[in-house]
Amino acid sequence: MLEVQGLQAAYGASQVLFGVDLAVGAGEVVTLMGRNGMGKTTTVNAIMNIVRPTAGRVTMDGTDLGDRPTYRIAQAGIGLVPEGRQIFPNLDVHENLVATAAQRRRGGSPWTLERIYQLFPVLRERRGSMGNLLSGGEQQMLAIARALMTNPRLLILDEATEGLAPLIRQEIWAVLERLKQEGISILLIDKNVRDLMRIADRHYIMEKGRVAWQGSTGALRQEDGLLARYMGV
Amino acid sequence: MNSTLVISQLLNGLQLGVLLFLLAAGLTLVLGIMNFVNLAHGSFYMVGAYLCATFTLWLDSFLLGLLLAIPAMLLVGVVTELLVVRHLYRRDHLDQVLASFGLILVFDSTVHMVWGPAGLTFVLPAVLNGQVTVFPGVEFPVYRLLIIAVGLLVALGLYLLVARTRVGMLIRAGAANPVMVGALGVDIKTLFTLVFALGAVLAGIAGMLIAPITEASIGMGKDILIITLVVIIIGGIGSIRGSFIAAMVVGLIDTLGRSYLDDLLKLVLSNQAAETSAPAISSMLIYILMAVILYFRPEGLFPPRSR
Amino acid sequence: MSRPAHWTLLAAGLLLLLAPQIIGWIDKPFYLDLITRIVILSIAAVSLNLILGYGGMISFGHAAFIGIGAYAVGIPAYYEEYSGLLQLGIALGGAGLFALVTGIICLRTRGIHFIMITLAFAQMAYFTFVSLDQYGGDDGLVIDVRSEFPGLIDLESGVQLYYLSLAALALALFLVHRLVHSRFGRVIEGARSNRERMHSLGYDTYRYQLVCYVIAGMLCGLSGWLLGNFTSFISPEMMDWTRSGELLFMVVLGGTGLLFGPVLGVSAFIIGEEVLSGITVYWQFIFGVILILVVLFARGGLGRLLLRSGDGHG
Amino acid sequence: RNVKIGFVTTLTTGAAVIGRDMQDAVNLALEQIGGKMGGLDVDVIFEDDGFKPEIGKQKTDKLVKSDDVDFVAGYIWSNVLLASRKSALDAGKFMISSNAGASQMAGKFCNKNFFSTSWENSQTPMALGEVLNRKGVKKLYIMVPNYAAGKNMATGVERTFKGEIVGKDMTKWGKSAQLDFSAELSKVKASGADALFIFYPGKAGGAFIKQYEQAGLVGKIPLYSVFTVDSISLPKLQKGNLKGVLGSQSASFWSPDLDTPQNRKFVSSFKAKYGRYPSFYAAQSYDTIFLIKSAVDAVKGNLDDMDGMRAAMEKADFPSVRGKFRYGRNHFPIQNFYLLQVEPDADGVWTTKIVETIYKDHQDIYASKCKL
Amino acid sequence: MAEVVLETVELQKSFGGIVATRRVDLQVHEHGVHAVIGPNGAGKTTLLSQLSGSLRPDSGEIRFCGRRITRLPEHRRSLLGIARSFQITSIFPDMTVLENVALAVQAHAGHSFRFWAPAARQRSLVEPALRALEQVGLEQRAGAQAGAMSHGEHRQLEIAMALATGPRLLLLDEPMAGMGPDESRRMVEILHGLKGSHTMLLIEHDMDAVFALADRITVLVYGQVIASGTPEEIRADPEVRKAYLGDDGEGGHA
Ligand SMILES: Nc1ncnc2c1ncn2[C@@H]1O[C@H](COP(=O)(O)OP(=O)(O)OP(=O)(O)O)[C@@H](O)[C@H]1O
Ligand SMILES: Nc1ncnc2c1ncn2[C@@H]1O[C@H](COP(=O)(O)OP(=O)(O)OP(=O)(O)O)[C@@H](O)[C@H]1O
Ligand SMILES: [Mg+2]
Ligand SMILES: [Mg+2]
Repeated sequence: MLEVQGLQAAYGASQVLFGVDLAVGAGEVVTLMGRNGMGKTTTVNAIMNIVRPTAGRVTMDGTDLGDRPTYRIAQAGIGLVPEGRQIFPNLDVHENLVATAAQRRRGGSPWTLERIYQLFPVLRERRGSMGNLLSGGEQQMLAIARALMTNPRLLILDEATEGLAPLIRQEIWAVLERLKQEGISILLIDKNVRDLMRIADRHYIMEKGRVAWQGSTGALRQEDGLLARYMGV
Repeated sequence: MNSTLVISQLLNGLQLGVLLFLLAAGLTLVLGIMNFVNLAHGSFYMVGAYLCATFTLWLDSFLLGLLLAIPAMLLVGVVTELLVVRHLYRRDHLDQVLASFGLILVFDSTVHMVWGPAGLTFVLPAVLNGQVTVFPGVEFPVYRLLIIAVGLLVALGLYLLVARTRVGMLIRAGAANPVMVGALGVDIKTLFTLVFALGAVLAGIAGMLIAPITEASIGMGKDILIITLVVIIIGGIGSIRGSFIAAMVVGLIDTLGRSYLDDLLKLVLSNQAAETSAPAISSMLIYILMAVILYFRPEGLFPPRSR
Repeated sequence: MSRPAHWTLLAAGLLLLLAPQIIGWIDKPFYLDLITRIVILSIAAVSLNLILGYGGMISFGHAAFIGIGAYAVGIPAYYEEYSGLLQLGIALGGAGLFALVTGIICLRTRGIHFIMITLAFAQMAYFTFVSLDQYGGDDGLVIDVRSEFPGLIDLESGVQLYYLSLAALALALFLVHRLVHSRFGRVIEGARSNRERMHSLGYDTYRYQLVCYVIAGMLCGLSGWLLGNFTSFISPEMMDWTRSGELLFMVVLGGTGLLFGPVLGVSAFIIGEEVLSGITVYWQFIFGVILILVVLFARGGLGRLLLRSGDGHG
Repeated sequence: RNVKIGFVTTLTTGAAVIGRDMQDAVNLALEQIGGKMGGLDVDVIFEDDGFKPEIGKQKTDKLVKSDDVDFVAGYIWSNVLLASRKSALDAGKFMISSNAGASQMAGKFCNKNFFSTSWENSQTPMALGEVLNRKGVKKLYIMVPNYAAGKNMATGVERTFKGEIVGKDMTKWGKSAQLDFSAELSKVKASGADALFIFYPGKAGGAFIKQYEQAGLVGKIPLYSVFTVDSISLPKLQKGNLKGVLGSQSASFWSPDLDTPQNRKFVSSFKAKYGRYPSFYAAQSYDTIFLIKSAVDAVKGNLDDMDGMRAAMEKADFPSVRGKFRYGRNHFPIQNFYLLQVEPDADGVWTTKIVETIYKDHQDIYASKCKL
Repeated sequence: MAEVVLETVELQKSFGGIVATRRVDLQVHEHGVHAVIGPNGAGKTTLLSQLSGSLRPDSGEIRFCGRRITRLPEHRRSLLGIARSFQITSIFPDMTVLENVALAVQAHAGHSFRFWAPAARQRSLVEPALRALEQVGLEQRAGAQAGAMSHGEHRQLEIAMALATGPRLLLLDEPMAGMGPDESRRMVEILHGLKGSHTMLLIEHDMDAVFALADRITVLVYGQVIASGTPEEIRADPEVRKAYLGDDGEGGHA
């Protein structure tokens, strides 16, 4: 579904990505792992053309996303839960959810306000609160919910469970598993390696702006010391 | 006190308030929502006046003049946004101040080149040029009543647009985090262009409405700009409702100050001193008002529910 | 600072020092006026840069301090009190007091609200002087005799006034330079960058900002005092919001937060105005376009543009 | 060496129309004298005061110091003139006001090197005050801009008008002048005045008259003005078909139809060259050039002979549009003042016509305060 | 038991209709790590903000070392020795990493009305700052511009700044958030090392870290304390498991 080849990117003069290759198949859950500062977020931002790639190709279902502006890439069916939540502080919860809501996926059962509120009852309670007054975890739920409301075909979660209580985190994993069954592809960045191994199909490990290892969950379990080497786990 | 005079002055104040609101609405949207400090907003007021005067003189009809000038203003707004403004949303306020000051100079001198230094006047059609009796004994110019009506309509429309529609939400969201709005699949740039142009049109309409009363002249935008800024600050930046109320308050204070302050001052000062200082002090009133309001409510009267 | 930048500075300093002689040779006495004006306004711009560039306090009412400084020459002169020391004292004291009183209120706000409330106070000062009919009101007042420092310096001489202004500018620059690198300066910069965090670190930023604001106000009052002497004419116009605006533009044009940025900005602005207005009555058009281009393409002002090209060589 | 004349006027802002009229008149005069005075070539350097006293002063400084002119002339605005006087006069230059007539310049600040080709501010309104008395006006409302000349004008009319002043408004002037007079006009309406006196030079005049009409005051409270209804505002008023102004009366020392040889020549050649009526600003500027010429001619081009030139100018021995006149000892003209009325001319163009003479050989009252 | 450093009595705070802190009594003992856990939106950050002084409680009292500080402004509390790290990174992005920390040191080195001597060369500021950077493992980045670092590095800097003020009491709001597993573990070690010398109040959703560090745990739900006790007691508490931990309570063992 999503294919990334030789992606490079830089912040000003300092290059951060040195040719990243990765792919996410339809209905697949793929993770991107690596220590802090290895370029995971930058990869995501380069895919979305938030950070303009200096080289490389990004295709979705075979069509080149090329130099498209970010909104066109999103319209192609990518839903992003960005690092650091980035909810709209001056919109209330309800507005955050409906402002950018869309229907980018055929089939399946679309996400509606009602379903979102069932998933995160706190958000219903806080419906009228401004985004910036929410607690950290509430904001995080809102960011996930907001991406779901665009009914994407590919969901990218960049540290989406940061600051979430254990119960809620489990809830999120359950949702991801349901989405996967509906055929939605997922690209996942998270630090809970144990959970990732449970729900993901394949993994990419990044180091210094390159993919240092890739393989299935099985392979990751087997290769001894791999996680310790790249992640210190 | 003479009650018919009081009523006329209240209406005068209301009319000035409405005019200020037309200007403030666009400015508060652009500043509060898109976070762009547009000092050139007053220039749209001026350009609107000139365009309307030109078309009116050309077609010999105020109505047609208005109808042509409005789309022309839209164009002016769009072009300004595309060429300059859109590159500055993410910059700090100082860059915006500098660039929009540059825009003021460009607009002023362009108008000077095109229309000359003299200013343009035209006269209202006879129907609008008279007076009506609004209350027994109180006659008021028809045209000024019309301005009041237009302003109230625009106020309502804008309120509905921003507070009640998804467009309003998107604009506000885009103000806070345009990248994120884009990442969620909305073409925020185009939306911003349209909002900016809408602000330009509103300011232009204010200019079109005032032109038959005063005239279209260079520099008319500069002073009104500062008063407009005062209005949106008092009202709370970004709040349409706030700028409406603040515009009315400022309009009334200015008008009443101009009409009664010298009499008041004469109670404490010599006639001569009162006559010469009254205009200055009445101009000062709105700034005093702003400072007092900011002292007690540092975000203005109706701060938007969040920054 | 890079080497070429040092040389440029040295050259510029030398040029300023010898300016009256050079102007004498080429026999264009009016240029002395031009350059004196640049030097005097530079002091005001340096003061604005202190609070704006380093402290993040965007004052849109800085011209009020200039006006206060200038009226400190004019009003005593109106009563035939020409003592320079007294007038200077009134200028610094008046500007400092005005900064203190308004600062206490202004610093409660921030961002665009700070911009606007400083504007409000400047406008109040403006209209106050407009309403002072005695001192000319709107029409202003001609100063017949400049400040007197018997036996020290004669300001009626344009050259001496110029050197006094130049010395004041040098002093202002040195003061600001030391200030911003001191502990005090760090606090001011921290408060600009992230005020909440400063509080949680244990700083009462309000007090520091207020002191900084007062220092800037006094510096600007000094500039106004010089300006009053220089133009021998004062009017409320000097504190009009457009003046505050121009001062802001000059600082931003030169590059905020750069020590010499303001001087550069003022020079570019005034020389640009002078040259362009000599070419065509539509000079404002060209000037406006240049301003826009500077913002769009020379981010960080002319000062940073120079530094960047300087780095390229060094 | 050339005769250098610096001419300070307003070339930007809305008041630039006035500056243009003056500039045109100066150029016309230069053309007619073949660009020569006393055998020397004439250079005129125009400077823009931007409608601000401070800039006017700066420009005067520049003319004096950088261009080293022999005469500084021009000046529309009293406040600009007052701000600039020291720069020119202290440098020992001749200063000739082509319009501004600040009372102070006629009185305590009068100077041997200062000459006016216009009038002292309060003379014209004083003349108008007489007219009001003759018409039997009992209650007068005064509206003037709040600056030096505005104050002089109000003082002038108050000095001769014998009835009651029922109201007086001074409105903001200068670059950010007030142009919407709704509040003031409501007061006028409610005041019970039987005449309204105004002084609104330049663009403010047109705006005022429109609103006067919109407020329904035409025919109710007659309008009397000085320096407001002139060849600058009338074309615009006519274009806007503001008939209310027809028949309105004002006082002035000059009108395009004033019947003197020099004036006939001036008006017809101005109209021929620029296709419009000259304004009084133009007439005064035109006179300025001829006054200077009389001085330079008298010393045969010896520009160092200041005393000779001064003596020549004091004689007022030049063809003036106002006919023969004298200078008072304060170097302000002693001249006639007329009552004017707005009427269409033979071609239907609105202009002012002289109705009668109000004052003959009138000298301003400040002359006695002049210590020359 | 060690001396009580921080104590709240019937602390109460509401936002409109939401009661974010409901009659909270809390005691933090010297040289211990006191963890506060609870579901999202339970009021943990709100509680911490009242302790640090950035929020005013509606009622109740806060005592620090026996002194009432309920109404004391934030910066004064900091000078008493209460330091805070923010849940949402709060640094000086346009300064270098070292300058960030040096500013924190300076805050506690007497008043800053020193207008003349250059601060950058003062060893009394720079050396403690470098030490704090070392403690969090950011010494390599001392010269980097703080704004241009990754999320995880920001979190480290955040802690370094809190440490640099030399506090008696550290209020840590999710210090592990956004850190990778490796960095998280390292942070646990750092905090562990501070245990002997500092008193800490820790908010954290990373249960591994909480159970590894905490001496006492307080559980907040809807602004109210529903349980308080040793890690073992809390882990065993069925209420807590239901409201917050879920199966993850086991996680602590892993
Ligand atoms: N805005 C920026 N400007 C300059 N450099 C940046 C910027 N953002 C990130 N970097 C640098 O780019 C590198 C990669 O950062 P990135 O945010 O992609 O890492 P990451 O893998 O997502 O790390 P983390 O797990 O901490 O989120 C880091 O070394 C960081 O310092
Ligand atoms: N300023 C405020 N105005 C209104 N409501 C607020 C405000 N601050 C916080 N709240 C609400 O109070 C509740 C407590 O928020 P708080 O941030 O303390 O939660 P928390 O326990 O830290 O949660 P998390 O674990 O998600 O960070 C939340 O429901 C939040 O929406
Ligand atoms: Mg990241
Ligand atoms: Mg929290």
